[in-house]
Amino acid sequence: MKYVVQIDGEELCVEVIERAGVTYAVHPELADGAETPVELVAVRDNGSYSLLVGAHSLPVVASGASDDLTLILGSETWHCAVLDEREALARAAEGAAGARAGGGVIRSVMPGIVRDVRVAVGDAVQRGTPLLILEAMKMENEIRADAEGTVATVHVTPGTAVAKGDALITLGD
Amino acid sequence: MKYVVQIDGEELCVEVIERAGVTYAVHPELADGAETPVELVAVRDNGSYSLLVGAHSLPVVASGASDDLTLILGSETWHCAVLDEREALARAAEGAAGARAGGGVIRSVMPGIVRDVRVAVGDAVQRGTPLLILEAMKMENEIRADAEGTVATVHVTPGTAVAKGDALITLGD
Amino acid sequence: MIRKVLVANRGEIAVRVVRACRLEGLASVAVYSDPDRRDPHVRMADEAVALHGTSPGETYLSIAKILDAARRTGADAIHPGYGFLSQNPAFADACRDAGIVFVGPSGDTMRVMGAKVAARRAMHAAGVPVVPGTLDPCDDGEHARRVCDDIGYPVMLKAVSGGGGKGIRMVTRSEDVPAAFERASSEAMTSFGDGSVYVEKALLSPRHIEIQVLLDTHGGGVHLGERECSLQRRHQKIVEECPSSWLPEETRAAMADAALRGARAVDYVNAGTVEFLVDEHGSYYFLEMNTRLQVEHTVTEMVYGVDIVREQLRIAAGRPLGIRQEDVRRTGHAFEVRVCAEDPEHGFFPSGGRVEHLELPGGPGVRLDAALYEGQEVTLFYDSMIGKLVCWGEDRPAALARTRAALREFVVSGIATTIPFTQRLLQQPEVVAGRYDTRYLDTHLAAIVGHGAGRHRLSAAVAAALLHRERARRRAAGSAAHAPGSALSPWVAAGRTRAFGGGA
Amino acid sequence: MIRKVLVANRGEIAVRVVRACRLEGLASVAVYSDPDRRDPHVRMADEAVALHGTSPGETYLSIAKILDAARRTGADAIHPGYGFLSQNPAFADACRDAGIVFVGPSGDTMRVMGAKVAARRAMHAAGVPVVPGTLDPCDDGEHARRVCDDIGYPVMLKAVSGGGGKGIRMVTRSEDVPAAFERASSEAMTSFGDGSVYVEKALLSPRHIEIQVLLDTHGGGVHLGERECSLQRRHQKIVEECPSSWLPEETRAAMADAALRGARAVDYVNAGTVEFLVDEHGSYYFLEMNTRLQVEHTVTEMVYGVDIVREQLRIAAGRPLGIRQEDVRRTGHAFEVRVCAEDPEHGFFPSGGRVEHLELPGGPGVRLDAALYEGQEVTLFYDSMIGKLVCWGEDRPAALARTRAALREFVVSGIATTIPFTQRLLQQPEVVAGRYDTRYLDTHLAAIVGHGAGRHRLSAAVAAALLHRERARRRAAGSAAHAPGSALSPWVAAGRTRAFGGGA
Repeated sequence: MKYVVQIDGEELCVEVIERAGVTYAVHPELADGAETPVELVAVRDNGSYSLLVGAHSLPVVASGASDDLTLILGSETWHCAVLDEREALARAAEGAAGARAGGGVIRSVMPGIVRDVRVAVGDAVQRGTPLLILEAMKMENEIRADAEGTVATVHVTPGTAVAKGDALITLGD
Repeated sequence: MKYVVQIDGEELCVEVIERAGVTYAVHPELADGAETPVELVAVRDNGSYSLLVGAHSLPVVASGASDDLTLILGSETWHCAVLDEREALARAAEGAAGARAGGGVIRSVMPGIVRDVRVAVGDAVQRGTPLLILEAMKMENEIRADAEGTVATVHVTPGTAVAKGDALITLGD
Repeated sequence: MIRKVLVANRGEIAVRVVRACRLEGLASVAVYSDPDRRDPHVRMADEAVALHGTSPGETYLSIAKILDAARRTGADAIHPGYGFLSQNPAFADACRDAGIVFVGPSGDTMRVMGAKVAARRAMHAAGVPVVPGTLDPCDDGEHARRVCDDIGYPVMLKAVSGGGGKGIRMVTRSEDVPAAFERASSEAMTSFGDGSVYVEKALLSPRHIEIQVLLDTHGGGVHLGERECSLQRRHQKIVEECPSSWLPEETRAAMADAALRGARAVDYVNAGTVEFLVDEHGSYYFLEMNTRLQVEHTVTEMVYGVDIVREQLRIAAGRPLGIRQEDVRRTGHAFEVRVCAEDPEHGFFPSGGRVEHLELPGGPGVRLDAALYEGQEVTLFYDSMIGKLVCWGEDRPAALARTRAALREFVVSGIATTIPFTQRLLQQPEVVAGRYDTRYLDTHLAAIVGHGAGRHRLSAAVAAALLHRERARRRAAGSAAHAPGSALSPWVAAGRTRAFGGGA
Repeated sequence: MIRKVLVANRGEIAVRVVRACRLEGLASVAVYSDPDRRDPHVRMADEAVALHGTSPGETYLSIAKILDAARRTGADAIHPGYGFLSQNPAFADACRDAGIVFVGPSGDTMRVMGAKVAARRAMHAAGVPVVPGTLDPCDDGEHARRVCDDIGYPVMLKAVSGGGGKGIRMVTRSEDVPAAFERASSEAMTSFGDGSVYVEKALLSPRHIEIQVLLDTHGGGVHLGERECSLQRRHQKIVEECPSSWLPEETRAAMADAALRGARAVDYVNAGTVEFLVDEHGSYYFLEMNTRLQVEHTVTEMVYGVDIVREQLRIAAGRPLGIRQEDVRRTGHAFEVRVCAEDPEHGFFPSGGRVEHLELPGGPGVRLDAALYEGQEVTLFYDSMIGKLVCWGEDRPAALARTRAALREFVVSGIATTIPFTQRLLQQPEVVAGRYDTRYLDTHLAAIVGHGAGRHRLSAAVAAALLHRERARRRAAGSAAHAPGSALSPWVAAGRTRAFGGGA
């Protein structure tokens, strides 16, 4: 089976083969494309694993679903999304029809409380324009626009407690 | 509700009262018998707790069922058995009729392999007579009789792998 | 005499103080807010008292509740840790009035050194060089703007009662002063209950070097050398080391002298830290004095072999210092890395959540001061620092190598942490060479945060593929049968007989 | 030059060597048996190779498999740790023949020092005092009995290839010799593949004190003082300290000289330990030399600030020692506590099982060398030692207080361990005063094991009652609703708004 892994803005295709109880991975950059024995063994039931790629050993801690996976490997953190080839094909077929959702929504990357909102619906903003002040852990953090646009919706008011991922502002074109 | 705790060869009776959301314990040696607020809070789901008895704080790690409970508190390990008063009454009623079971069975306190059996059925043994040699972790350990008696059954032969708690020898009178 | 110490703090520093109490044979009392009920300081202390409430104001900042807890448990001393009430002179006075020993300097000393402008005056009078700037707080943003225009840019706006990088802003243009003043003041009000702000000239590329002092009630005083704390992000220290990689010996000696002189000038008693800015020519300027135990006291402990918190307790008990300056001996080098529940990839935003997996570093030269546990809910109510990794080596390269190796062993999942970021930071050539100043991190931040250079990209992809495959299989088979460990059990049982049977 | 080191061991010592490799900038290769696949040494090393099998004979004792793993991974050096192949001269020779650096002395040196009788001869010739006894192994139990009758009782029967307390028996009566000989020989055969046993006169109340030496290939050699290892149970070391609480300075100097002289006499290279028995008059006798890294090397590292494993790697790479005797400096005091999966309440029987809860000690002066993790299956295939707690203090009382405090923090549940036992041991007046010899533990064992004196009996009873009550409630309510943590969640959610809303 082939797997498509989106990682760090790139798409890597890894083929996984099982033969006589041994699992092998194939990728052009891995041992010059040769079949390499690999093993991912759960150490505990909390997402910690031991990975062997050939003889190379790495501790791995995984959290999140396959489409939003965080991996910690030897002091490196990687965010990725993985599909097997069947899923990838299905997704590609859908993709032609579907529209990009949520592109203009600015979400909170942490829980906190909104201290001040600096824009109103209809305001034109540049990339970097301050939108609101979010307080968490005693620090006031300025949330800025990540693209040019017009404020379509303001989802919060001063005093709103928000969770990670909550919508703050929606920008239109 | 009263609880009967067998601990270290002694029986302690602890009364637990709940009033207005606060739990209190009563025991003659505890704050001179006064109602003392107590709290046992699970830290995780693996048997680790935080115990408060009045202001006194102790980390507690518990394992085992209520009739064979191991508690680790601040570098002390305690083995105990606990019943609530209903259970204690029921047990006492049974006890009058029931016979002591398993008194003469010598069980393995660790997993290992039997290397040698030194006695045969019918042998008279003294307290301290070597019965068999059990090997574990590269050490040979001599298992001795814990009381005077006659060997009634030998449950193992050299080479038998035993688990903790397996019967080794039964002694009759 | 002291017999029982209440620790008016939480997290790793509360644990640290409980450990020192145990070393001194003193009983310890923890206090806790509602969310901290399960935390290690509560479990480790001999006694624990609930403060009831969640916000710092309701709990660790409540003088009344903390004194009440001390009275109820019979504690005869209070150690404030750092942050919270540690630099609050009213608290020190309240302890004294309640007949409880405050482990720290007197309220009066704190008042002088805590009001930064008074401290600047006192140090100037004692012959300690100070940074040019105002000697009084500004009335408002417009007043500040006029003052700044006079001093010349860049300037620092600083909360009079500030500390820990809060309530502080650098401003380079006149028109930005009012807004920056407002934010610094508001942050200071929230954090310290005092919104007053003053102005200092900003040195452009200074090093932040501080001297640890210890003074007893018998006139004894020693310094324990310096700490280099120039690796800062937005005035928050990230990594500290001892000794400085760079400080000329004669400057070190002069600064240590000045620090002790300054401390004596304000009748300082107990542990304190005199912070200096040092420019590229080796000129040094008094920045402020922290009248409390500092987060980074650990690097000093590692190279001087002195337990600073234990010395604090001894001094507070009225005992003379056990060490004389001539016995103070430095061995090797140490680094401290602050581990914070922050997400460097998202502007270092605080990251709350549940700690899922925890792997702690260990072995020679590795010290961990933390209050972490699996299943812990890291909340956003308090400071984001969740632990400190401190590593010692026979020399600076060994200490750095140990720190990097230990960071690699240190895994926290479930929340974002600064571990991967500091790992990359410690590989930067400037850090390896010890050539950095307080501006270094802010100017190089983007390059350090970006991790395109990670070595394990392909391994991560392989892991992702294998994980996805395993999950799909589990879903197909029903998850119960594949619980981890159960895969191990069959052959463990079979293997046992085999192993014992074979004549190994 | 060395670039990649294969670590031919498991558990904490394999982790220890991987850490030293990282400090020296060397790549590391772990090897593992089937049950150890998930163990920390496998996860921490840069590479890992399966040895396939379970028993030591199939895995960590297989010279062929280990050399094959080195060849396949391109390792140019092998560190043997302690135990397993570490004192096997055939393995050292096989490494040399395969062109792989063996991190340790030559096979020839090992042969002399490993065959204990040859070692006794060599040391005697070098002017190092030896314990009276035979210079050849005995043929059988009856032969041993005649020899023992000649020497006079008590005597020690000792495996020629022994170590770690295995294959050793003390005998006080002639009629017990044959049986004891048989058991010692059988144990030695199982553990070391060599059943030969010789006889030494037993000193009645000696101290066990050993000298750490380091010698390079350039003629350089230093000693790192002594370790006191007299707290032994059945010849197994339980707790070690550095320096000895008791050793007169002139005896220390004489022993260190003798140790270096003895090592040089057999062309010793790399780290080694010369063990002595010291009687109450300060007379010392060569006992044996351990031609490898020792478990308790850690206490020496703590007070001398030298990374002994790193020095081993440097010496093996052909580099001269970085330290001269005059630079060697001792600071403070250290204790090591061996933590074993054994049940002191049941005759120290090995205790296997799954580690359910793990709480690790930390903070200043505390070092943990372990390879423990929650969910770990502690098997009975290998040695029962699962970790070492090493604590430093500025003096002996401080080091002891730290050790006791750290033991209190150290919790392992799911298997029985020696932690509670060593906690009680370190409270015994003889241990506190440093007045103990190698017989102390065996004669006082019963009193130390019994824990009637525990302070927390009533608290344990209260905990048991509350636990029983909670379990009954859970059963009544259905267990899912009461998963821990879910109790916390409601008010965390509510508290968040409250906390942020309040002007803390």
